[in-house]
Amino acid sequence: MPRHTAPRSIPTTSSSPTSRNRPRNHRSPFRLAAATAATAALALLLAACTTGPATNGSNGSNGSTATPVAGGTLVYATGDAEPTCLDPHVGGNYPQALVATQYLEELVSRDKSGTIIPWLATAWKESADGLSWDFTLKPGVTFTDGTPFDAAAVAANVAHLQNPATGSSTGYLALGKVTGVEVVDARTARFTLSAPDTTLLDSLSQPWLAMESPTALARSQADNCKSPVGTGPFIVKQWNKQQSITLVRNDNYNSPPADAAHTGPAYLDSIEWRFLPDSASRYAALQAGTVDVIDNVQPDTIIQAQKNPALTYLNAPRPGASNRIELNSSKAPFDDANVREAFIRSADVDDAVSSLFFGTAQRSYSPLSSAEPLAYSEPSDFTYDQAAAAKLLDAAGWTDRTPDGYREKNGQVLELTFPVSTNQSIPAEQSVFEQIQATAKQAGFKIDLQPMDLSSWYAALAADQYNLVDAPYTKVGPDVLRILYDSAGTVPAPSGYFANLSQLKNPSLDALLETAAATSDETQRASLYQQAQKLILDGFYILPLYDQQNGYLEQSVVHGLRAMPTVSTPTMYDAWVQR
Amino acid sequence: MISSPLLSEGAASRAELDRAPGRRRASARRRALPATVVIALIVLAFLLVAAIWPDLIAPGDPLAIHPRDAFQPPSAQHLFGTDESGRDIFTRVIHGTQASLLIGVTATAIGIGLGLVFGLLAGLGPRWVDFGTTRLLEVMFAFPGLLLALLFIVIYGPGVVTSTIAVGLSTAPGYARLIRSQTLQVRDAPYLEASRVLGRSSVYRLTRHLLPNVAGTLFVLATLGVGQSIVWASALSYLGLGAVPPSPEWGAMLSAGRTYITSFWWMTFFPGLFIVLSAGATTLLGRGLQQRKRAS
Amino acid sequence: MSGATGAGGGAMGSAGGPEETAAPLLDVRELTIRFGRSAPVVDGISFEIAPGECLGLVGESGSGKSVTSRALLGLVGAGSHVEAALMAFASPAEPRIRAGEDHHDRPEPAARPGGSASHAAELRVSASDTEDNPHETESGADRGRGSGSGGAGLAGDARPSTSGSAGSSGTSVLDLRGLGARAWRQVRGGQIGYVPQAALVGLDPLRAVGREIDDVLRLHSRLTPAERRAHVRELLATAGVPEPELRAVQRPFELSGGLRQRALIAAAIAGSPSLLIADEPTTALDATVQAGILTLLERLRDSGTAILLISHDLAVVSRLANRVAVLRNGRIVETGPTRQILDAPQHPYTRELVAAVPTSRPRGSLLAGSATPAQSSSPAPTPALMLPDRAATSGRSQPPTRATTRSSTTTRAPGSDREPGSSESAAPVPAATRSSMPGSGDLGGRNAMPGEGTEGGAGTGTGTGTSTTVLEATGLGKWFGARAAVDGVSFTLERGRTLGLVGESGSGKTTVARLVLALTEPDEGEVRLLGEPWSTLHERERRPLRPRIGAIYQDALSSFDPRLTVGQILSDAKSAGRSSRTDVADLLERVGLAASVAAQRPRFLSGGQQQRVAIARALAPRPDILICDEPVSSLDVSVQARILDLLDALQHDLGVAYLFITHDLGVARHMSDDLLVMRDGHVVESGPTEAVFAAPKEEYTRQLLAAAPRLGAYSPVPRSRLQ
Amino acid sequence: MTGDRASAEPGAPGSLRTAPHPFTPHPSWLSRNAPLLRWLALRLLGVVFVLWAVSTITFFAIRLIPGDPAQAILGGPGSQASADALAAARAEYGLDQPLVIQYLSFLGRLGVGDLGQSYALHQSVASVIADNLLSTLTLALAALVVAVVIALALAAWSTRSGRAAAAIGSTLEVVGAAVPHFWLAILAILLFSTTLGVLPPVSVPGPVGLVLPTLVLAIPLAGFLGQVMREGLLDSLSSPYALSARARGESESGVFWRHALKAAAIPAIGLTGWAFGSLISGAVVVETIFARAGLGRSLLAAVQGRDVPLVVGIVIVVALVYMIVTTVTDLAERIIDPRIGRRNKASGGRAGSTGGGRPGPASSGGRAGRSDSRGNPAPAAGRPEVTL
Repeated sequence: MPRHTAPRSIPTTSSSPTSRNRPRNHRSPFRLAAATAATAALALLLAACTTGPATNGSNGSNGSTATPVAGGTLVYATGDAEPTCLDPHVGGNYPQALVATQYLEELVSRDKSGTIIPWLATAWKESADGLSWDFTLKPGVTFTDGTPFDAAAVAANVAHLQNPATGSSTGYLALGKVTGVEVVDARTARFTLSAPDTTLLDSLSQPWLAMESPTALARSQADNCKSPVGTGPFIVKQWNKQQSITLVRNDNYNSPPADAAHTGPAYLDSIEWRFLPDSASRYAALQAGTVDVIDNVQPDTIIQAQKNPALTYLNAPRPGASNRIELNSSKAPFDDANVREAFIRSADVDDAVSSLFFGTAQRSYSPLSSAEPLAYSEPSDFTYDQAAAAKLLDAAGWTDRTPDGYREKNGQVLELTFPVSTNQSIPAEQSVFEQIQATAKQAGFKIDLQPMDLSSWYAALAADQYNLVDAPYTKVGPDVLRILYDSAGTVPAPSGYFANLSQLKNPSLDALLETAAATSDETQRASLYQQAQKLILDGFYILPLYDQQNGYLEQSVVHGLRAMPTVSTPTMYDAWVQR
Repeated sequence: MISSPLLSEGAASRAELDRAPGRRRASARRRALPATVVIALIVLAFLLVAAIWPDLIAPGDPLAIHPRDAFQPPSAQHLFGTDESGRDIFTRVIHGTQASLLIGVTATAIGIGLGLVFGLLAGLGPRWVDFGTTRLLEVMFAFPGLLLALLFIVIYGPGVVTSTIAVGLSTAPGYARLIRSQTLQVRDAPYLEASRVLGRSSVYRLTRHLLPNVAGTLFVLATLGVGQSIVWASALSYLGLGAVPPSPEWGAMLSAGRTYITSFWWMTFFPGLFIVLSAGATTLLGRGLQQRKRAS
Repeated sequence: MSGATGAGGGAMGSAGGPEETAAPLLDVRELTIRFGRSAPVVDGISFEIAPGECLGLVGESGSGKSVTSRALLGLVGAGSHVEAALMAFASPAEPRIRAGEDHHDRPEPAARPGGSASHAAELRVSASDTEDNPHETESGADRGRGSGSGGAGLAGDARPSTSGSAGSSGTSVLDLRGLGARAWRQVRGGQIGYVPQAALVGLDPLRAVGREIDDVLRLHSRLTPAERRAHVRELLATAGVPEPELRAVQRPFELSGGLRQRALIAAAIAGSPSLLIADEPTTALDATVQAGILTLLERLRDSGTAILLISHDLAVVSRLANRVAVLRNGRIVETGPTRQILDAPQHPYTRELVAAVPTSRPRGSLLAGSATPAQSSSPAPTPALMLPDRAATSGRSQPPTRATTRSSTTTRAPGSDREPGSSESAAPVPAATRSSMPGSGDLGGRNAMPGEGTEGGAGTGTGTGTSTTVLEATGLGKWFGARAAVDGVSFTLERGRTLGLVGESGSGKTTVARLVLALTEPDEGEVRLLGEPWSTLHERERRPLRPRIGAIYQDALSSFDPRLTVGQILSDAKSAGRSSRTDVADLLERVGLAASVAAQRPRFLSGGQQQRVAIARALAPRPDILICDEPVSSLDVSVQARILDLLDALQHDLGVAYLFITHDLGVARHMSDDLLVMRDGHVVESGPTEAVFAAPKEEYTRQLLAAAPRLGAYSPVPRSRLQ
Repeated sequence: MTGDRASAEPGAPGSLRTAPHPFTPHPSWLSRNAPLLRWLALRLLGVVFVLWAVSTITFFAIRLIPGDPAQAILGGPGSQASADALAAARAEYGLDQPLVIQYLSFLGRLGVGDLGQSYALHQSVASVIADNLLSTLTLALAALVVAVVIALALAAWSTRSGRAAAAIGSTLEVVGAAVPHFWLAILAILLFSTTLGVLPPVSVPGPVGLVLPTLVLAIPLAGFLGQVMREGLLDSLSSPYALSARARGESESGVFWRHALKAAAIPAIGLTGWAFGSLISGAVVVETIFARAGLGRSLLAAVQGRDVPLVVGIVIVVALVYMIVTTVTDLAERIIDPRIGRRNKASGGRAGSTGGGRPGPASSGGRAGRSDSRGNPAPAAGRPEVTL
C-alpha cells in the first residue's frame, strides 16, 4: 500500500493482510474523512488481527523464515541525539554509531557468542611479540565513491583517527597503543603497536573505527561530516538537519560481515532515518504506523508493545560498561571514601529500577555490562541502608543540618551537582535519578539535577563541574575498564572528553588493567579484570544501575532486522519490509 | 509580545451599549454578578487557598516518592493518580499551584510594571518622549510572541527566574501600549479639563483623577494577563526552559508526564487541566471586570 | 416618482370606497407595548394617518415615541410584547417598484387562531438578545439589539393576514399584527420607509452611502444593477444631495451630518413607500441644516407620501405636521390639528411643552411651569408664591408686542415631573435660591452687595446699570494649521449680564470658550479677566485666578470623574475636597437638588440633574463668570426650560456673568442681554439681543433667524381631514 | 470615546483630521488615496528602522552572554579548543576587531543576507532558515485560516441563537484561549493517533501531516479571535445602522453578511499581527511535539544549544515577517475603514499589537447614538462640521 514516507509505493502489497493492522494510508482524504466514523470498524479489524505473524520478543528478526521481499523504504526513528557529524571518527558517540552502521563497515566484527569474525578483513595475525598485527583485506571492495578499499585506505583511516584535528575521542582512545599502519601490500595492512594489546580486535570491531574512503576523508571535515563515504550497504543521500537522513541502497555492495543472513545488495531501496527526540511521539508514531522501527524505547511502552501483536521488541543490551553513576572523586565531597559510600548506601536504586522499568531491566552491581563474560558483581557494596549512610556521614564530619534537612560541614552544604544529558538518558532513567535524589535527601545529600542538552553536558564535564554523572560508555570487551578507570583516562582526548569521569587515579588499578590488557591467557586475564572491578566497586567510585538499556521496537511488517553483536547497533542490511 | 488581545479596550463601545439603557439597567448590572464571573471567583478562591495553604487541601509532601505505588491510576486515595515515582499527583498539582500562580503573577507584575513606566512616560511626557517611547515599543513588538522570552533565555540561561522574567518582559510592550492609550484618553477627558478650569494643579489632576482612572483599567489588564502568563510560563517549563522536575510546577509536571502519555494519561491530564482552569478563570474574571467597568 | 406616489394615492382613494373621508393609510388602535413584565412603555395609544398627511408625534424622552415607530416596523426588539386592537396598514397591492422576491403574500388568516380574531394579537418577539431587561427609556428601546431577528421571529408561523384579495381591489389592508418575517421585510422599506433617529450613525460606516440606498432597491425591486445605480443617483438628487454620483461612492464619515441625513431619507424613500416614519430626523443638526431637511420632508409630504414625524421639538413638528399627537409616558394626552394644539393647548402638559419652547421668549420670562411638590423628590419650598412676583417684579423692559405671548405662556399649570423615573426636581430654583439659607446668604454676600446683585439683575435689560467689566477679549485669533478657528474676535462681558454667542458648528464658538477659559493659548489678541491680564499669564500664575471663572458643558456627564460621587465632585470643586457635607448640601439645594443626591454617582442621574450638578460644581468656587457651552442642547425641552430658569435665577441672585454659547437662537434670545453671531471664526454681527433679532444687519444673521424653527409655522391641514 | 469627542469638537485640532471639507471636487483615485499612500511610504520606512533596531538590539544583546563567543563557536561536544584554535576562530569571525567594527560588519553582512554560521548545525544560518521558513509559514497560515473560520462560525452562531448560545459560545472561547498548545497537542495525539489512529502523531509529508499541528495551533487562537469578533458582531448587530438596514427590509442574514461581518472583521484583522506572534510561539511547541521541521523547532533547538547565530538569525527573520504581516493587515484595515488613519491617536495603538486597541468602527459608529444615557445623540456626533 502507498506509504506516506515512501518515494514510490508498492501496489502489489497493498492488499497484504498485515497492512490492515493499522490505518496507515495517511494520503487518502477519504480515509481521513471516513476515519472518525470508521473507528468502530477499525477496532474490530484490530481485534481480528491478533493472528499476526508470530513474534519472539527476544532476538527480533521475526518471520526470518519467510522469503525476503526486495524494495520499499524503512522508516527508522531514533531518540538519540542527532549527530553533529555523521563521521563516527569525529568525536565518536553512540548516535553516530547507530547511523554509521548502515553505511560504514569495520575490519572485523563479532558474532553472538562474542568471537571475532571477518568483515572487511578476511584474516589477521598477531606477531609473536604482540607488537604488530597483519590484516588481510577483502578483495574487490570499493567505497561508494569508487575509491578502492586497500591497505592504504586502512592506513589513512587510522591516521585520520589519530590526527588531533579530527577530534576523535572513542576511536582515538581505542587505538591508544597503535603507533601506525604500514602498507605491506595492497591487500595487507600491518598495525604496529607500542605494547601488546589483546583488545585490538574488539576495538577494531566498533563503528567508531569504521573504514571510510580516503578520498572522502581528504575533504574538509564539514563535507565529510555531511556525507561520509564507506563501503556499507547503504549510502548517505541527504541529511535534513533536525529532520531526517535519507539512506539509499548501495547497489554494488559486496562486503557483508561473516554472520550476515544474505549476500549482495540490501533488500531495502532506502532508509529514512528520522530524529524523533520525544519518546512519546516516537512510540505514537510507531503505533500509528508512521515509522517502522524505533529505538530508546520507554520501559512502559515495551510492556504495552508486548500486548500489541503488531509490534515486536528486539532487546539488545549494549556491551562494555554497565549503566552507572560515576562519583567524581577528584574533589570534595567525594574525595572522601566515607561520603561516597554514604551516598551509595543512601540511594535506593532497586525500588526505582523495579518501579520504573517494569522488570525490563535487571539491577547491575558491576562496572561491566552483563553482555560481557568477564563482568564481576559485588551486590553487598550496594545494599540500601540509610542508617549506615548517616553513620558514615557523621564520621566524615557532615554533622550539621540546614533547616531543610541537608547536611552541612563548616558552613558547606553537602551538595552534589548532577548534570544529566537529556539526549543520552531516557526519561525513565532521569526518573531513577530523581528517586535517588529523593532517597539521598533523607541521608542529607542535596542533589542538583541539571537536565541539559548533549553539548552543554559535555561542556559541564569538560569543565569538571559535576559530582555525579551518568555517562554511558559503549566499547566491546572488558578493556572498557582501562578507558574508564585508568589514570590516563583523566587526560582529555583531543575532543576534550575524558572517559575517567570518576577521576579514579590508582596506580595499582592502572597496573592491573595494563597487565590484563596484555595478557592473552584467558583465566589469568579474567582474574585480573575481576580484581580490577572489585577494586573499583569497593572504592565506591561508581553506583551501577543496570545494563545500558538498548532495544528496538519494530512493526511486524519488518523482517530480518538485527542488532550488531558488536555494540548492538541495528543493521538494516538483512532487513526487508512486507506490506 | 505575548499579551492577550483581550487586554485591549477593543470594542469599547460595549460600554455605551451597557450604559445606554440608563441608570436602571446599570444599577441592576451592579448588583447581579454574571454566573461566569461567580464560577471564576470560586475557582480562583480555590486556587488561592491551594497556593497559600496547600496543606489544607492536600496534606503531604509533593516530593515524597513511593516507588512501589508508581503509576497508580486515579483512585480514592490518589485522586489524580500517581506519577512515575509514586508521588501523588493531586498533592503535586495542589502544591504546584503556588509556583505556577507565583510565576504567572510575577510575570504579569513585571510586565505591567514596565508597561506602566513606558506607558505613562509616553502618555504624559512631552511629544518627543512619546515619540521615542512609541518607536521603542514598535521595536519591542517586532519580537512577536515568545521571541523576546527566548532571546532573553538564551542570554541568561534557562530556569524558573529567567523564564518568569522573560515572560514578563515579553508582555510588557503590550501593557505599555495600552496604558499609553489609556493615559492619553483620560488625559483628554473633559473631566480633567473641568478640574483644570477649577484651577487644580497638574499634580493634583494627575494623582486625583488621571492615575486612579488609569489604574482602574490596569486591574482588568492584570487579571486578564495573569492567565496568559501562566500558560506561557508553563509552556517554557514544558520546553525545559523554565522550572525543572521534580519541582511540582505544572508545566514541568506536564513535560515529565508527557513521556508516559500513551500508558498513563493522568500524569499529563491533571496538571494541564489546572493550567486551563487557572488561565480560564482569570480570563473570565477579567472579562467580567471589563464588562462591569464598561457598564459604569 | 412623485407621479408614482400620485397613482398610489389615487389607488387608495378608490380603495376608500364611497364615503368621503379617505380611508386612513395607517390605523392604529390601542397599541400597547411592554418589555418583559414591566409597566407598558406605550399604553393603549390610538392614531391614524391619512395618505399624504403628516402626523406629528411629540413627546420627551421616555414618552415612547420611538418604540411606537418601531412597532409599526415590527422592530420593537427583544422580550417585548406588542398588543393592539388594530394595526391596519392600507398597502397598495402592487408595489410601485416591482418587488424583487415573490411579493404576493397569499392572503390567509393569521396562523395563530386568536391572531386576527381576538382584538389583541400578541406578538411575542423571540430574543436573540443576550439580555432582555425591561427598559423604558427611549434609548433603551433604541438599542433594539437583535430586534431584527425579533422581527424575523415575529409569530414565526404567522403569515400576513390581508383582508380583501390582493390585486383585485387597488389596495389590500395589511394587518401589521400578524405579519410573518418575510411579509414584514416586504413592508419595511417597501411600503413603510424609516428615517432613523441617529442621523449621524444610521449609515454603515464601512459601506459607500450608495450601497445602502441600493440595498433597498435590491430588496424591493427587480431593477438591474445598472438601473439601480442610476436610480440611486436620482434618489440622492431628489433628497437634495449635491454631486450625487460622488456622494454615492463616499462613506458616511466623508459626509456632513446634513448629507448623511439626506442620504438616509433617500434610502427611506427608495422603495417609494406610502408611509414615511421620521424619528427625530433633525435632532443634533444645525438650524440651517435642520431647515433644509424639513423642507425636504415637506416636499415629500406634498408629493403624497404620508409622514409620521416623531420629535421632541414642538417647533420642528409645527413646521411640518398637519396634526399633532402629544405623547407622554406612553399615553397620548392630546391630539388635534397643529394650529389648535399650539394656539389653544388643552392639556396642561401640552401647555407646558408649548410654554417651554424658548423660541421668541424674550429675556427674563419664565419657561418652566411649577411642579406640585408632591412629585418632586427634592424639597421645593412654596415655589408657586415666589415665581409670579419674580416674573412680575423683574423690571425688565419687554417689547409690548411680546406681552401677550408672555402672559399666555406663563400661565402656570399643575405640571408635574417631566422625567419618569428620574428625581429631576421640578422645583423652580429661584425658590431654593431665594430662601435665605446660610449657604445662599453667604454666596450672595461675598459676591457683591445684595443690592448690586439685584441691581445687576434688574438693570441688565436696558444695560444702563453701572456694571463692571469682568471679561474682556480683544482681537482673539486662533489658527489650526491654515484654518482660522477664531479670527479677530473681541467682546466685553459685564458683571451680572449674559453675552450670547451663537453660530453653527465649526463657527469657532467652542474655541472662543477655550480661549476665554485659557485652555488654549490665543495666537493673537488677549483675554483680560476682571481687568487683570489672563491669557498672557503662565498657568501657575493663572491658577489662583481660576476660581473666578467657571464653565459648564453640553455633556455634563463626561465632565465628571466617573469614579467620584456627586458629593465628592462638589466638595472637590469647592475646596479641593476639604469642604464639609453641609457645603455640598447647600450647593445641591441651590441648584434644586435633594441633598440625598450627593451620595449618587452622576451617571445614575437624569440629564437635567447631571447638568444641575455641573452648575453646582461651577458655582462652588463662587465665580464671577460662567462659560456655558451649549448647556441645554442635549436636554428635553421642559428640562431645558428649567435649567435655563435656574441659570437665570442664579444670575439674578449671584450676579454671575454668563458667556452663553449655543446654536439655538431661541435659547440665545431667551438668555442673553447681548448677542454675538459667529461664522467661520469671525464675528458676523453683535449687539443687544433684541436689537439683533428685531433688525438683523447681516445677511447671514437673517438666514440664521429664518432657518430657526419657531412655533406657529403651521402647515395647512389637508382637505380630507377638515370635516 | 473621549478621543472621538475631542476630534468632533469643532475647535479641536482633531477635527481637521476627522472630517475633510465635504466640498472636495471630484478627486482622482491617487489624490483620494494620497493619505493612504503617504502612510504606506512612512510605514515602509518604519519597517526598515525597526529591522535595523531589532538586529542592533540582538547583536548587542548576545554580547551579554557570559563566556567567550569563540569558545562557543568551537563548542562542539565539550570542546577544549586550543588557544590558537580560539585565536583562529576569533580572527575568522572578526571577534578580535573592536566592537564597532564587528557591529558594522555584522550590519554589512546582514545587508547581503548573510546571517553567519550556526554553531551546532555547521551550516549557514541563512540556509537553515531557508529550509524551515516555508513549512512554518504554511503551518501558521493554515492555522490562521482555520482559527478565523472556527471563531467566525462560533461567534456567528452564538450571537444569533439566544442567550444560552451566547453564554456557551463565550465560555468556549475563553476556555479555548486558555488551553496551552502543548497540552492540546498531547490530547490531540492521544485521541486522533493513539485512540482513533486516523492521523499521524508526527508530521509526515503532505496535507495529512498538517492537520493535527494546524488544529492545535488554531484552537487557542480561535478562542481569542472569537472573543473579539463577538464584540464586533454584537456592536454591529445592535448598531443604529443595523436597525436602519432592517427598517429597509434587510433580512437578518442580510444584516449579518452585509454589515456585521465587516465590522467584526476589523478588530479581527487588527489582531492578525498579534496572532502571527502567538502562532510563531505556538509553532515552537507544536513543531517540537509533532517533530515537524520549522523555524520554531530550530529556534528551540538553537536556544537550548545556545546556538547564538541561529537564534539571532531566526529572531531577525521572524521580526521581518511579522512586520510585513502587520503592515499588510494595517493596510487592509485602512482600506476597509478609512477612518482609522484619521482617528485620534489616543484611541488606539497600531493594529495587531494588542488587538484592536482602537475601537472598531461598529463601536465608534454605535457609540455616538448611545453615549448620552438618555437617547439624545451624543455631542460628539451631534455637532459635526456642517456645511450645506
